[in-house]
Amino acid sequence: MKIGVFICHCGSNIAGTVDCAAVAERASTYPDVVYATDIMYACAEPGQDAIIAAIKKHGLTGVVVASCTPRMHEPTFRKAVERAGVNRYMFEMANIREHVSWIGKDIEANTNKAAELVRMAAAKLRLDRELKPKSFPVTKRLLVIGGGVAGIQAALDAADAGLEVVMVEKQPTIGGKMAKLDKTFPTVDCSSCILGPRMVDVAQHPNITLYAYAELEEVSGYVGNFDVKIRKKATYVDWDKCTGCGLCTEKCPSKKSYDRFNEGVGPTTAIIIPFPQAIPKKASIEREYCRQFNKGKCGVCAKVCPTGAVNYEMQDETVEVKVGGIVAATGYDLVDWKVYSEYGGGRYPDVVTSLQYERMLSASGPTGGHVKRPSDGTEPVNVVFVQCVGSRDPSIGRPYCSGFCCMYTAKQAILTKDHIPGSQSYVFYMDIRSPGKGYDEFTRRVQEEYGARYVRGRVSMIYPKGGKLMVRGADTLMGTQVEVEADLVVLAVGAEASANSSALAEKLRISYDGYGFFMEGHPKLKPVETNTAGVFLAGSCQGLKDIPSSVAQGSAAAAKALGLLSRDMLDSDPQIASVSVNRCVGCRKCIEVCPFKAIQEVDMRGQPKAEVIETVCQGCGLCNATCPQGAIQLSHFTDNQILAEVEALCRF
Amino acid sequence: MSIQDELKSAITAALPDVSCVVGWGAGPEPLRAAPLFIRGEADLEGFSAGFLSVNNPALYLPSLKGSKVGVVVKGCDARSVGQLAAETLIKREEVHVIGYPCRGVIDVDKVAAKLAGACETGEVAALREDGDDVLLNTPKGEVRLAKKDITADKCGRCAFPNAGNADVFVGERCAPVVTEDGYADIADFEARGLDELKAFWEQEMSRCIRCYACRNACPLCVCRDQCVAMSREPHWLSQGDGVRDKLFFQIIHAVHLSGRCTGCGECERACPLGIPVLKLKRALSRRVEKLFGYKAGGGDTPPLLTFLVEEPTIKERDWK
Amino acid sequence: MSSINVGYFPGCSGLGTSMEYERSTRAVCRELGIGLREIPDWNCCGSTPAHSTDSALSAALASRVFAQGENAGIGDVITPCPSCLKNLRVALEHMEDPLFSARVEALTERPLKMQHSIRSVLQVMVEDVGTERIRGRVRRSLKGLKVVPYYGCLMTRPEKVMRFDDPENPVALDRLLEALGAEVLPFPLKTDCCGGSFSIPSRKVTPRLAGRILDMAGEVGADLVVVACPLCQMNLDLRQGQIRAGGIDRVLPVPYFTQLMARAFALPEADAAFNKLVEDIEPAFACMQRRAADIEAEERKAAAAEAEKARLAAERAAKAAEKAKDAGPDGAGAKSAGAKKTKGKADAGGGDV
Amino acid sequence: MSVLEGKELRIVGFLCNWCSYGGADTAGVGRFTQPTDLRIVRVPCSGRINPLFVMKALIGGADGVLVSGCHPRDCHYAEGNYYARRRLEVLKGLLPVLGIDPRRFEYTWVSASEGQRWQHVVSSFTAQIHALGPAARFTEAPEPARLGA
Amino acid sequence: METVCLNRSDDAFVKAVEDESGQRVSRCYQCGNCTAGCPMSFTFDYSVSRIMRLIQAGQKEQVLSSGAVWLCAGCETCTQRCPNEINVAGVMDACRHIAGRERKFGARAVSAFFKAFMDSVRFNGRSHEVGTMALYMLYTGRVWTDVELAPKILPKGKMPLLPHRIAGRREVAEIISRFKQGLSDPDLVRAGLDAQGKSAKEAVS
Repeated sequence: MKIGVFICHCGSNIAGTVDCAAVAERASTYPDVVYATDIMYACAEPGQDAIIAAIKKHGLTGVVVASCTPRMHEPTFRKAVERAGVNRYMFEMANIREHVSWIGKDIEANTNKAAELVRMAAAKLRLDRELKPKSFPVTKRLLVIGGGVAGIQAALDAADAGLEVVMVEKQPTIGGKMAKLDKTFPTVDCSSCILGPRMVDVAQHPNITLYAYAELEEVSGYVGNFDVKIRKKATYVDWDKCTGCGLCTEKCPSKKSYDRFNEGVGPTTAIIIPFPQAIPKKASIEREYCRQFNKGKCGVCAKVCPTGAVNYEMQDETVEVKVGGIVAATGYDLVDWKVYSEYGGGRYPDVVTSLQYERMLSASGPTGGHVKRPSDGTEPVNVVFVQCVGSRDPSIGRPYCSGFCCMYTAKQAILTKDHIPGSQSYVFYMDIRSPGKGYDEFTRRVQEEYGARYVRGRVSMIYPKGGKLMVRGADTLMGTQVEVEADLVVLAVGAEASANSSALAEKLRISYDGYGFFMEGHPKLKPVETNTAGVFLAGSCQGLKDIPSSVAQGSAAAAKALGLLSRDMLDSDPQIASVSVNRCVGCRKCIEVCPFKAIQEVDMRGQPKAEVIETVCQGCGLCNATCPQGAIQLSHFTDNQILAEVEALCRF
Repeated sequence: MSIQDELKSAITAALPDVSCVVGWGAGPEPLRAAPLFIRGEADLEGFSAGFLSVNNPALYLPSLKGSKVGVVVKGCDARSVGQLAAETLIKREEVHVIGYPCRGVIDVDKVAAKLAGACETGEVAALREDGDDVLLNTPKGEVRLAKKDITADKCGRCAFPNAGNADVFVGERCAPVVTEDGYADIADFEARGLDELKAFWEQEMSRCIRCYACRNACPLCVCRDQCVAMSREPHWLSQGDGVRDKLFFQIIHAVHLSGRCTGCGECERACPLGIPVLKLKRALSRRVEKLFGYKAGGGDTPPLLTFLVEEPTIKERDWK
Repeated sequence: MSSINVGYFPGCSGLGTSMEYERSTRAVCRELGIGLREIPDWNCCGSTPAHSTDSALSAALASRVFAQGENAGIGDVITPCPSCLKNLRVALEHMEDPLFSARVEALTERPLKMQHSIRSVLQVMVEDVGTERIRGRVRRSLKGLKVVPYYGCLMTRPEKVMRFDDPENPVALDRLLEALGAEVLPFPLKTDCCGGSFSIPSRKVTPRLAGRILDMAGEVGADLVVVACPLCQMNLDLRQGQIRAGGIDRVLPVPYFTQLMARAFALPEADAAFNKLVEDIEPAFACMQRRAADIEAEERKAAAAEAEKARLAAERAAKAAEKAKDAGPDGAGAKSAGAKKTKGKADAGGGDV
Repeated sequence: MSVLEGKELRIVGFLCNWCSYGGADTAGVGRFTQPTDLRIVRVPCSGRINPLFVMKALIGGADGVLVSGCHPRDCHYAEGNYYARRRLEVLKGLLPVLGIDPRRFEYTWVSASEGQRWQHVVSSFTAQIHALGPAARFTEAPEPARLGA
Repeated sequence: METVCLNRSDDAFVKAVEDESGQRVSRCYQCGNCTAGCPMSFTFDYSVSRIMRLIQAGQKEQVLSSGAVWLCAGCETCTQRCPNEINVAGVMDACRHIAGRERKFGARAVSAFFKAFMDSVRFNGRSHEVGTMALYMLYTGRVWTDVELAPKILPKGKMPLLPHRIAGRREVAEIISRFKQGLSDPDLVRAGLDAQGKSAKEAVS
């Protein structure tokens, strides 16, 4: 074997703390290394060209590049060596940037460590084998999980491009959080006027199948061929028959149900159509409030329904779909602000959340767009907005900025003045974060044109006094304590990953961070991909973002999915397990532990043997670590290869 | 009827249904019995079970897979049968298990120590049991030894003297040995301290001759010809004579048996150099038992082939 | 529950300005079977002046207290005063740090050997005795008394040290007072600061801080403010004149919770020691009795109405039964179905209201 | 091997590609300073790690071995780390009986986003190994000696 | 208003406050919640959040000479509500310790009261209210302090004129006097511990 070694300077990123020439010199003494050099930017065009030239000139059969993390540029270099006629798996990387040059400044230690990492890589490379991928067919259908604005955008873009799309929405209507908003910043245009038509498009698109009030139950399979089980929750109304006339909701006698869509601002009925523009515009029964279910008798809705759609016996139903790719767009939820006892923890009716306030402002909301104090129905004069409630607060485990609260608070302050001209808004803020197109100008307008008083400081306590709310805060610019007598307090409640997001991530086998947000494949270069091939992200499930960004990401995810599913065949990763049949004793231990059921028992001349199903194997290597005699080996990560790396380090 | 006779009639009853019954018969020396493969009533003549029935007959079961066989087992052997069945290395329904109460077996090395200077164990002409003692005919006359002084260590902590999973059980069940800590020997061993133990294994393993008798005697070492000790693909070990490779083989054996070893002790008994290789396996068994409450041989899924999402007994370091 | 035996640290003010707290605490504990073993020859915990000077000095004074307990075999201690509690507990927490405990030992020259714990009397009342047992002891209910509980800053704060109740909206004292029969009014300033020991060096503190608390108590309609802290009590009671001079015109008695317990348990007057309060509590009790009488009258009326209703129902049932008897054996089924129906209707009606 | 004399000890890490290797990358990107002793072997999943790799390193002269994978519930391959957890936890029982200080081996979970946690893990594990000092090597051919007892 | 020269940050002071309090002042992001909730705020020359900022900026003089650090009542409201979980009251306490050591008393009346209280404890082993008041009047000259309360409280018998002296009052006095001698100084104690550790190690080998 002829190995060539290339030590990348990465400008000064590596060369600043590693003596790259010295590393190359040491590398030239390693077994089978016939050529070693240092190179300014291995990944840049001249760098790749130099590698290709060296392969040709020295007849290299394997290449080691010591540079950044293989998680970044391994594919780049594999393509490069392939261009020079070397199999892409006859290539190894040594990570001397993230794992060496960036974490310490001791040049002697770094240079030595880099040289050792190269030795490990070369030792492994000596045992690399040429691997060739196999092709398998693709299911040209996309699953979109979540029917908020990001999911809608992804679904429509993909469907418009001719892809079949299956959309799953947890709630009885699509629209997500955006459907609850009255207006949007910084244009103050009507939220439902811009979202509504897109929701209708989803309903009417011939390529989109919508499962509302449904949840993802199970995902198996792999990129190009996922098997998905969707549980359609019982709505107790046959949606094929329901015309959405709303007669049932008018007649329902249980009028004190919690109104989920309206965030509990005012009650609703047990059988509901969440709002007039709901998609699908179908009724469903909330079992916990329904008299038929709780008392065993009522049946009013069944009696009044003109099409006989109500069915109290309805059961959950599971549908199975095959898809080639998945877009997760599950959005966010509000932080549980009731942990703030100092803000009343929910004891004071006139302390409301920003989303509740949106519903109050909305003309189609429960108050018909009239802002009223929940306690006595009067119109407030002094309205206090408190920002960063549940954001930037390490003490409740939410140290991050939710990103959009500053802007919606400004919008709400403007709308307050529009709705109640005689009102005065006070906004307690820590910092105003408005780095968007027209955003900062917007936050100036609310102060300059609408007269909202912005107070730089946090609110320490809210308590009732004589029918008003006393808001005790600080104005740190004045350096004093301040108090405001408020009629209504609106908490700009921060957001968090939607409930059960981690459970969904586990089903999809994608990573999530400590807060439950899904992890993108790379923070800069793969913002809508995940580390699981075929699964993409859109919207706030990946990290909190406002509407324009969510829409952009929805389109991006659709583009990525289209790119994947435009192909008829996909290449399988050849880094999978394979069985040496004469060494296998048929003990079944590998079969027992394989998380993907990718190993089956076959009969070979009367002897039981294990066999890997190549398209199902994901290459985790658990079988390899389980097999006592090492009869099953994970290609490219064989026992011998890992042992070679260990031995390159520990040789007594 | 004596236990011997009962066993014989149980074997006779089984013979029509099985290709053979594995038991014990006369060995090369009076102190050593040997495995006996009983294929017909004629073979029964040499059969005996008792104080000399040291070998674990479960060893032969995986290679006899495919036809119905019978096996006469001590309690510890029965654990091996149970473990083999739990791992589907044998089919339990293919094995007719005949059990009897075992009150301990001989440790010939201990006899040798008792006879030290007087004669070799191979020179003992006959052995006769006399209550709690045995009488040995040696060239230098009759020697009386207390059984308890020459019984195998494992019998002194035996929790399963009666083959619990036997299809046929003869004789009266005897009481298990109750010990406060079944692994006190390991605790004592560990108490010698890290430095001494390291030196201990260096010394012991320097004597190892790589004969693999330990492995060949292990009823759960089913890889046999495919053992990693000799393979190049994967190549875990060199064929050199160094301590580290020889010790590493023992580590491989112990790790491959973790959560599986029933503690039958055949590895250690088979070692021609008397290296206490069972200690490594018992150290792991102790840990497995502590973590998962698992004693190999009971028929449950081996703990390392399964998991719990929340492991109540694993206290992970939190790195705070 | 069997009897409790604990070490007891009265705190300096128990010998003077809060002697009514001290007396009533001891009396109530006796009544509830809590054996108090006073730490022999205990010293001052150092209060705010000590921890304002140096943490090790403060902890050293606390450490001597624990050492005195140790000599008498006392490990677990309770104290009525939240300020003492905080000092003693912070000392114990800090002393887990070896350097800090070495600094403390450099001052005391008496290393601690035992495990020590310190809790408040209130905590023991709600956690060990329990409101149910307290309710069971009540002989003279405080029915009709409108109270607001005032916890002060330190009963629940700092949260990580005190580990007792919700730091912003504690309810332990609320529950205890309810168990005594009092009506506990929602009180948003439960944990607002009264000014603490700063009432002495700074005259403007008390009228403002203690004044705000009194004013809110009056506004929500309380007859009195119940406290658990000697310093709070002094600021709210003794300095009420100063508060009124500051322009907040409220007159409210400020008893300790243990005093109200003593009264509810019908312990001797001397145990409750209401006479030690500056603002007279008797008018509040008088008011309570009037209200209680009204409530009882209401209740009697309601009970009578209920009884009448039951009587009528029984009568109707008897009549129906008679009819059913006439109608033969099938009637029995009809009757019970009828009874069910009425019940169902009543329920449905209730739901609509 | 050319360990920097007196400066570094030989510490081998086995890291899963998806979480911990990424976490180590994140630490690097964040320039979170770490000791230089650790050498990382990248494997697809902690489930790929045969405990014998750990033993191979320790018998082969490593002063410490650190294994890190995805947090429970967050395994890229769904279950690999659950098996790893049991196997590695059991392995700890073998070290003392061989005369190897069990503190020379640890395993933990670090996600791709936990750069700071990785820095902390590496720093504290390296400090732990330095506190233990170099591991005594198993000699290939010991002097014959009579051991006590 | 004085111009603050940001180059002249007294880093040793920042470290002293952090060591004394065990808190990281750099965690403060100036949200103002401490100031917002502080009951004593109206008596302060600098609000709490400004004190935090001044500490961050290493402005030792301004912090130590401020009245605010002495007027903090230690009610822990700031600590409770700090989103960054800084023990702000602990930081104020630490500033007081340092100010006291450097004999800077930004609020004379308060430090005099503390002194009076501690002296009373030193004499008696327990605090004695009448004694403390008398000493306080002596130290400050404010002889009329709370004098109007006397007729209210004296008849109640709640203000014993004589102190309760404890048997172990010498012990208490010794604690205070050892403290004054600097025997609990962290550096001194640490050095002592190190020496002990060394001798212990030597004994082993």
